[in-house]
Amino acid sequence: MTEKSWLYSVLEAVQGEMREDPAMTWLFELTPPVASNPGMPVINLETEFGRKRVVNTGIDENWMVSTVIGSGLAGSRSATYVPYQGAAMPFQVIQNHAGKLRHMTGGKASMPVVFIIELTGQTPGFAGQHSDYELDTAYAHIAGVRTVVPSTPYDAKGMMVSALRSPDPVVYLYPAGLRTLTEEVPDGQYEVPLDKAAVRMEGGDLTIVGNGPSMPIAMEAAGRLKEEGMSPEVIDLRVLKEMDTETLVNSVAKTKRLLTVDQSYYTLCPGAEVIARVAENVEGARYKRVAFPDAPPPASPEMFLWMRPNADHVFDAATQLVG
Amino acid sequence: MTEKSWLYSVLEAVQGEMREDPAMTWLFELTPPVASNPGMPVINLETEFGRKRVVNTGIDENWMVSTVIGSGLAGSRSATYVPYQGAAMPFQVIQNHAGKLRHMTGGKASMPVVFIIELTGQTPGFAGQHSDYELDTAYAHIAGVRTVVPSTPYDAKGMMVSALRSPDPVVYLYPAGLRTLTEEVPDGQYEVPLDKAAVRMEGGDLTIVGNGPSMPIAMEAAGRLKEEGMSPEVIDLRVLKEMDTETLVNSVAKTKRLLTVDQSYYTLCPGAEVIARVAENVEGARYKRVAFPDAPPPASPEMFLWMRPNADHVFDAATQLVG
Amino acid sequence: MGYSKDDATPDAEATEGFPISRRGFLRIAGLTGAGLSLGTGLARANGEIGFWAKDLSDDKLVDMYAMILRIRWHERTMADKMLGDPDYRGYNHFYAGQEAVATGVCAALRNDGAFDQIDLVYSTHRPSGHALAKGVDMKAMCAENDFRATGLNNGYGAEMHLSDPSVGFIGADGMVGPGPVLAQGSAFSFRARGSDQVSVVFGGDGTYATPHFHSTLNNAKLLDLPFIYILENNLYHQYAHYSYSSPHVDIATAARGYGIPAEVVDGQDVIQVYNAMYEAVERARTGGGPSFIEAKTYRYYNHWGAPGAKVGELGAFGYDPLAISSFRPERELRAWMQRDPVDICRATLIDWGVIDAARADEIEAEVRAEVDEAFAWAAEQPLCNPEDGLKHVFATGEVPARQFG
Amino acid sequence: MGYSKDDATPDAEATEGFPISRRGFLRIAGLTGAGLSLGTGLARANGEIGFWAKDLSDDKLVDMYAMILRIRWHERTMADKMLGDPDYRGYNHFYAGQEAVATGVCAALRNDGAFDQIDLVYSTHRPSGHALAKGVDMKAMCAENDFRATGLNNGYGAEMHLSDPSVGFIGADGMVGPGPVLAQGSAFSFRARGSDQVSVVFGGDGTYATPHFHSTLNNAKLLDLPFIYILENNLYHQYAHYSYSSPHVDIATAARGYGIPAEVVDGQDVIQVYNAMYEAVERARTGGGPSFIEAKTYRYYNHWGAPGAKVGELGAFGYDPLAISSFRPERELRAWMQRDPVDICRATLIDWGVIDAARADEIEAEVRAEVDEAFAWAAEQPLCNPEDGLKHVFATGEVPARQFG
Ligand SMILES: Cc1ncc(C[n+]2csc(CCOP(=O)(O)OP(=O)(O)O)c2C)c(N)n1
Ligand SMILES: Cc1ncc(C[n+]2csc(CCOP(=O)(O)OP(=O)(O)O)c2C)c(N)n1
Ligand SMILES: [Mg+2]
Ligand SMILES: [Mg+2]
Repeated sequence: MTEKSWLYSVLEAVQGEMREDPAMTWLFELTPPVASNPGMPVINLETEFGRKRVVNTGIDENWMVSTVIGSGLAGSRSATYVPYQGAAMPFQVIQNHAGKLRHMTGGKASMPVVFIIELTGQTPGFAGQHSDYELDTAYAHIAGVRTVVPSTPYDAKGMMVSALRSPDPVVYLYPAGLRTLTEEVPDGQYEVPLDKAAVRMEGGDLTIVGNGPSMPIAMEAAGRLKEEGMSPEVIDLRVLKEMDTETLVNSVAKTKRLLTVDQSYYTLCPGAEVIARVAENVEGARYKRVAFPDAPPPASPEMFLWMRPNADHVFDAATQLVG
Repeated sequence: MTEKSWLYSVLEAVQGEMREDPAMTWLFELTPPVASNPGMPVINLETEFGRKRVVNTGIDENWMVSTVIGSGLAGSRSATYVPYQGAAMPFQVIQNHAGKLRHMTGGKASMPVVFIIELTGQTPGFAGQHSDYELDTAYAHIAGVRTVVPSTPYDAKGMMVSALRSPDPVVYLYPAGLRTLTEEVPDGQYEVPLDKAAVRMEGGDLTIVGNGPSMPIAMEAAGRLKEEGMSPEVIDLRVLKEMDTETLVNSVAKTKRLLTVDQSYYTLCPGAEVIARVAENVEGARYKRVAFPDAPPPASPEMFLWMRPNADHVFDAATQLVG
Repeated sequence: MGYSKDDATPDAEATEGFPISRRGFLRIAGLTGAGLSLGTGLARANGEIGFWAKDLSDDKLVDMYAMILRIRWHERTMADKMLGDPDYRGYNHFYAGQEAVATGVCAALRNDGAFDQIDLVYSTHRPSGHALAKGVDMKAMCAENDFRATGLNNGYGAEMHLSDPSVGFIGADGMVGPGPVLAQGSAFSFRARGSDQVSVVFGGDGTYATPHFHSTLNNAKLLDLPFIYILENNLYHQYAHYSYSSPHVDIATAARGYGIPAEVVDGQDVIQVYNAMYEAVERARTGGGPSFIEAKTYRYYNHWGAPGAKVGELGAFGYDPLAISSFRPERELRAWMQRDPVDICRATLIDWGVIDAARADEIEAEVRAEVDEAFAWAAEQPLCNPEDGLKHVFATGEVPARQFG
Repeated sequence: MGYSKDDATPDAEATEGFPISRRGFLRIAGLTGAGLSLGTGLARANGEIGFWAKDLSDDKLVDMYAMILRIRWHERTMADKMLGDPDYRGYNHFYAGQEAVATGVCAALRNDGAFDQIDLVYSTHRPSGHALAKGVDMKAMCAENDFRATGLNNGYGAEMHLSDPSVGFIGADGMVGPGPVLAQGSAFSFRARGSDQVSVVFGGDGTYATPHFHSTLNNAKLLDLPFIYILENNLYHQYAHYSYSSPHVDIATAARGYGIPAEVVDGQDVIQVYNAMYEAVERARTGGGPSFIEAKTYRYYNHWGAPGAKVGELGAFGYDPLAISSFRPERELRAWMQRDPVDICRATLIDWGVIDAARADEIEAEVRAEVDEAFAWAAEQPLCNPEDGLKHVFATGEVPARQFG
């Protein structure tokens, strides 16, 4: 095992599958499928597999995703990396075609494809579409696509392997802010299930539920709460669809307190679904939600950093919820 | 006052505004801006205002909506009717441009425009995009657009007038299934606020919250519950963004029971947001959600009608919640 | 591979005299139509060059004629059921009038064999003719259109979502725009895996104005994909004449702009359609890249369903009651019916001595019997099991019911 | 109004010999460049016809030269701050090398007056040059790019979202694709309300492949909108040469396909850009419909920021460290810098006797002083008030804070 970066871990998964399957393709736009990592060989999908299978395209994310779907319908596994600026462009074809074709055809259509949808939300200074983190909800709400959002390099690789091997179309959300994370990641291929949340910290006082980009702050806050003598349980959703209700309900049935943490806009953020599912199944619990306000992200770092949920916000909200 | 159909009421609102404002435009694709109503003059916006202001276009809903936004940015009020088949096509430009431009420009950009987004969800037999009702969540989650969903011809007209007079871009959801409704609607222009839910029935035993297409079944079920001696309170959300939290919280603080009813897919349906907001503010309440399963709508009427929420589902769920 | 000088020369009508008034437009379109009907004659006068249909076996030609009839009588029988049988729940976007396009196109494709060997067809919201021509079983299709559990897609999809990958019919698409991009995506995968399969999309004149049109042709050309775009120009997209959405008289002109070989053919003449398709398929299989074929054609019924039609009569006359701001003139319909694809094919085959009139009548009788049997079989099939609606969301398992709260 | 024969004739290079290998492509592009630099000379030899810049007042010509310099020195000063001042937080998509395009285009527009009278400009993610040329205040822009509360947009937007409707600069757009459609939407409203305003969009070669390109040109032509598409072809979209996304050598060829008058001009020569723009604006104002102008140009810096650049030096040499699968050769950059828009404009004005070398130097000195003052003023401005991020979501009020739970 080697300490690996997020992107390296993901491309290792893709490289492994492409070596096994000569029909598999990869489409990209401005993010070359290239990664290097100390002590590891450079990965360059374009040079290794050639330009018939790995294609650098024009600025048309709807085309990228549609081409991947069409490849899947023709029996070829295929994946594409959609940069955050184009994250909404393929929404319609994912919602109406990738998500509905299997059902509409009575099970005849199969799409073993993966859409890596990069989302930002971490970077001050850019504003608007260059700083937002909001499409998780749009993709998680629609039917027929598995929408996942790993929060560690280990899960990023394992869930990519599972996604590429799944006969179902997978929307694989890629929170750009987590790119800098590194951890020990196995060199071989391994799978992480596409339908299970992960309990990252066990505790009995309250349940903190985060996902993707909100996990680092959830964990940091939980660590500090522990130092303060509190016993938080931290759950990483990992999967927005199909959401792992059981893990959530079991935890809150125990703690009776639920705090959700999202980088997404407050209204209809994933945390709203978490609270609703728990509230339908657990009586007498108390709830709180930390999320980005219902406002586009402004450019000014002073405004943006004040609005973006951070570990202090989570720490304070948790303290209020328990106290 | 005359008994008027839904479409007639809406076009009356548009006609009234277009007569006042010679710069205002209307774009349509396959739904001609024409309506007749017993005892009333036929409305035909195309013939009345001419083809420079009222345009029948090709099949490009993203163009229709973008053209309306561009008109608004140039200082002209404009509206377009997007048929349900194209309801997701303009999502990106509404999310990234209509919703963000005012904020990104520090308040300099103004878009006095309305996007009528037709949603279906009522008609058995068509399947997929021709029977789904799901985009309410996608539009309600994004920032900077007011997303509303009237459920009666009276509100449909009043909210259209308010939407056309609003300096903010409005996503005006049009549940096709309500087209057949008629009621007494004033001939003149009047406004219905874009930020208030409506209490349609007062009661103390439980709160039923619906919106748009789920209101008729919510009201029917509530009527039957009343006959059974129960006292339901029924709230029509009317506005998904900005959602009227106060009306919801006040009601559930009183009834301690909340049943939400949606035609949209269960996961992250508007009802999830309703439950989450209430759960954050009311202690010890009980919750239930009626919604369409997380599956595309099948063609077979036998399958579709079994899956689509109806008054019996609401009645039974309410009985369980209270009992 | 490049494309012939001819393809590179933009269509004169399309590059002169913008903008075109609707009347002037129809006049030009009329002339074009005339020119086209002459087309076949000319090709034949020129002898064999590019006239591949001449090389077909009698059986194949007869099959093509029978296919045109199968589509035609499926349409007529369904229209009669919709109009005459109150218990019948099926509906259709009728294809009658356009049969020669689907038939000529699919006759040039590989329609049976392993899934990774056959050619793929992507259809539209008007799929029944394309489906039959590609080899979809009529019984199964009739059952699907009637929402039966044993239908082609087990009642989940019905008319706008007919799909049968086993014959390469990826299927119908209720949306207008995305289909062509998905179809070229399949072509992309063929190129990537070194397959000689071809991916074909049918699209109406309405697909021209969609933003997807540009994505499809531009990338198909840039990547030289084995992709063929069949544009069925029946003059209307729902309730608007195509001059409302296209500045081109021949939409093929737009395809040539990308450097894609594009032909305009008489969509009422199956022989012309086949000949153009044969060349396009050869080009695609041999790595020559994409082709575009515009078939000038016409639908005998209105956009959707059978409004304006009468039991036992072919076509829907009078104005479409659903249309308001753009009408199709009844005379336009009557004029097009003078050049009926069934008559043209029948006359050609008799003219070539492939069959005689008596045999032609027999074939039609056999086809009508097959069609009646298919509808009768479908009507006997079981309805769907409500709970099954929760299946097939994902490859395995089913989703929970949520309507009960 | 139609368009000249010339516009209707497709560009030979673009219709012959598909597909073009990248090497062959660059060769052709090179030749084109040469042909273009000759362009001005020819036009002048031909005398006054279509040579509108000759009619401009000396003051106007001097203003154009000064504007090119204002953009150039704003760029260079900002690059130096980014490289040299660790406290500076601003960033830019540098426009240096393309100054003559923004300057020539905006010089032909109506830039002051009431909002319902002036022409509108929609820009891109590379907006600083367009903004200055349209009349945006440099001080306010510098403050905005530095996230100051008193900046052009109060610190909400920064570089990629600069906007100032008061001068008709609707603004930058961080997205690639939607801008042109929005811009033609403004033109649609002008036509509807009978205004003689013109809507102009700047778009890079990267906008060609977006599906929006088709929506924009097709509808602008169908509705004859007062719309002008300025395609700045600087050969690269981020890290890919435009031959990766366009089969056309001249993207203008694609516009001609719609019947839209399209010109290819030397983007390094402000006079050529102005002349083409003058005709396009006249056409739009008089109801003649849309025009398309492709300006062949080049950016001296890499796609984003100043990687590879050195303080005090113009341009970024060596490969873009961010680029991987497609590089721009350093020699390509050096060759383009031989035809610098500042030098060409300066030489032309001296050549015409409008100014002499001494005056030219004075102007440059004045401009540099103005630029230094703008950055100095911006650096003094207050930072934003965090809570204000909740404002301007809607026209009134503010949204609740939600980050605290
Ligand atoms: C994105 C989208 N917008 C609108 C529709 C509604 N619609 C269905 S068919 C049709 C017209 C299609 O015309 P054409 O492509 O010419 O095919 P034809 O009906 O003539 O066979 C329209 C507008 C749709 N299905 N999809
Ligand atoms: C929809 C979308 N996809 C991707 C991007 C990322 N992106 C920003 S600029 C750019 C290249 C634009 O190239 P071009 O249009 O030629 O303009 P230039 O940078 O050369 O001025 C890309 C791909 C984006 N902004 N929007
Ligand atoms: Mg048509
Ligand atoms: Mg460029």
